Amino acid sequence: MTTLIVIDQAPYGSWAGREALDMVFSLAAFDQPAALLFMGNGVNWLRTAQNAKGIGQKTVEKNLSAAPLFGVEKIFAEHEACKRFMPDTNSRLADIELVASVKDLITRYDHVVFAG
Amino acid sequence: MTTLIVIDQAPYGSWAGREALDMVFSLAAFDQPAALLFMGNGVNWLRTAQNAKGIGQKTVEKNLSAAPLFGVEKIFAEHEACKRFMPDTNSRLADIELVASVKDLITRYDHVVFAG
Amino acid sequence: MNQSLGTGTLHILNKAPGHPRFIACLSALSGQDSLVLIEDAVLALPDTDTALPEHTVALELDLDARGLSGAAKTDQKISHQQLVQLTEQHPRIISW
Amino acid sequence: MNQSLGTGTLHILNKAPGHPRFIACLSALSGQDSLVLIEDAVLALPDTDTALPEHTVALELDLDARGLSGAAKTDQKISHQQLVQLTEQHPRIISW
Amino acid sequence: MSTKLSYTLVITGAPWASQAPQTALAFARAAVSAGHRLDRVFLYGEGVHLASSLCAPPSDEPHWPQQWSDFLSDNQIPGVACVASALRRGLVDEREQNRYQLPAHNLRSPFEIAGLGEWVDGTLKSDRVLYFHGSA
Amino acid sequence: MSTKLSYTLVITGAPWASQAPQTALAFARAAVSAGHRLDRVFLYGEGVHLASSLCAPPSDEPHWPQQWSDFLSDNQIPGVACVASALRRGLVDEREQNRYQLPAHNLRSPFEIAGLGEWVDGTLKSDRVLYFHGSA
Repeated sequence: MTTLIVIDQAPYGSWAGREALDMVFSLAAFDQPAALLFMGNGVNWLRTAQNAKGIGQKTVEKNLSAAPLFGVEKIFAEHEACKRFMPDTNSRLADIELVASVKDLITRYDHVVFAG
Repeated sequence: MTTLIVIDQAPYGSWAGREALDMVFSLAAFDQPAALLFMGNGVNWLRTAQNAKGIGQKTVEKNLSAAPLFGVEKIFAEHEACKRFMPDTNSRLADIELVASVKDLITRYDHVVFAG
Repeated sequence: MNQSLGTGTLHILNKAPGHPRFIACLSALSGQDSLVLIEDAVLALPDTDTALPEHTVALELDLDARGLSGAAKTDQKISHQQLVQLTEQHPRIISW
Repeated sequence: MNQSLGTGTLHILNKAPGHPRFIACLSALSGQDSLVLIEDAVLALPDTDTALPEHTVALELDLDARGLSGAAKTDQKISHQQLVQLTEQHPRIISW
Repeated sequence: MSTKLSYTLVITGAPWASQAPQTALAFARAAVSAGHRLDRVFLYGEGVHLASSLCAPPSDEPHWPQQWSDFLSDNQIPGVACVASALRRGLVDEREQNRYQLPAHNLRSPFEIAGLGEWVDGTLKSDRVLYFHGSA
Repeated sequence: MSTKLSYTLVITGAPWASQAPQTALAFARAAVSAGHRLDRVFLYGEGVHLASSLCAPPSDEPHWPQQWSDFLSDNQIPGVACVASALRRGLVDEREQNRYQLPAHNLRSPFEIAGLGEWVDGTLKSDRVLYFHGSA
């Protein structure tokens, strides 16, 4: 049973992405194969140098960098959306696998889940 | 002081439109000049023959037809969105004033308000 | 109902046309996939700006609520009972 | 900050690019209007698909949160204090 | 088509903000009447508001939390609200009330509060997991 | 720019679903420190969840309902939750609890419950009315 958790909403403005992350960590904690896909506005999670202290939130970049440690197998990002929001590759977090086709990727997982 | 309440979300799937309607009725109840504008997906409020009984809701068409009685001065709808969703004019409620330019309309009101 | 159904993934879509996830869902459909429109997504049927795939059905009660009984062909409308049947027939389901 | 401001309506936008209301807001701006991007709307600055009007500013703390300190020119960034000043100067304000 | 399946339903949209609880209830009723088993209903994110005991909608409107709790009780189906979502959003049972020294509790019976492990269990054991999201 | 203005703030986005309560609080603090008067803060739609007394976020996260009620109390600003929005969504004070025979009340002090007339009053009497919506 493999699960792909999809985040398509921007960070900070809503809580759905954080709750998606809790889902993927939960699967990993129970030793279930799980991966993350950022698509659309969701790719903005992957920008470097985030600092959410001023708006009273925790920076999501830190949550995300913990993903491999917690057993999340892979972090994918939609290539098209990355080019749109982060054309400069230096502004993207490392160890992200870009995918050209979301359509193809989602067929490779038993479960494809949005958090909200 | 004139107020334009704007509804840009489809009926039934969310509650925001109903709460917008409560706002416009409230203004009218306090004898404040108020009008409604339906734009984007919100124009789907204006279709005839709605019947929401099967999904356990009250049909919004009835709420809306009460608007003139309660003193709501005018109901506007974005022409472009009406053509998109209701090309057949028979499927639209009567007594709606179509507007070609939302941009122009909103400059005519002191307050322009979304409910959510 | 059955002739308008594919054998791939069952996609259940509840977002109104124009919502980013509505757009993402339509472009993620493969040829043999089936699409079920529920809630605000049934507005895709009258929407002249949306091109729907061949294997598309819509929840009848959501159509009725929105005044769209006449906007769908008979074999495009399904009951909640039929939606349950579709989930029996499709092991892979994505709720958008 | 002030040189990038118009004298018409003040539009405050918090939706992410692609949201139907984001699109509606941009097309409702008149020449002398000013646009303030807050929350998820600040993503319009790096978005290569969005063309922003001349009189646009963005909340600095929302930019910082999203790693976009460098995406805006200095005179495009405003504090909450400056947002309050903008609301003083504009009797007509629309929150999208 | 006589094979009976087991389902986990996940609701992430709140009543009076989305249509998710009502669509999920119509689906749940149809699934039960078709002879399927509902392993559990899991409330996540904004969906936890469905488990409030304090909603008082106008008397001529459907009461989604009450309809859901009646359905769960009648069919002996577990209803679970995710603890992390619930605590942030002000949905607590008596145990959480005491633990966090809150002035009251507002979890509607038969809903219970539990962790995401319940959801993981659903993805492992149920034949189908369906999600009912908000549409905004 | 020494003219002092009066403001009504309307919050329609819920905490932990939107950024609206936090943006509104930052704005409110800036307005007060600039010498302006806040006539009232009006919670509408999903925004009423900000007035819950039962939220218990993790201790290392900001507690928006508490920060808001502290701010309102410290500055003696009225905070009002719309009664129709609140009753549907399970936000009630002791009076509504008794009226609807509910098992508890969960309105956080100093928030009060009142009708949309308070909002109409704001649009008439305040120099500015600002709205803080959800972004989804």
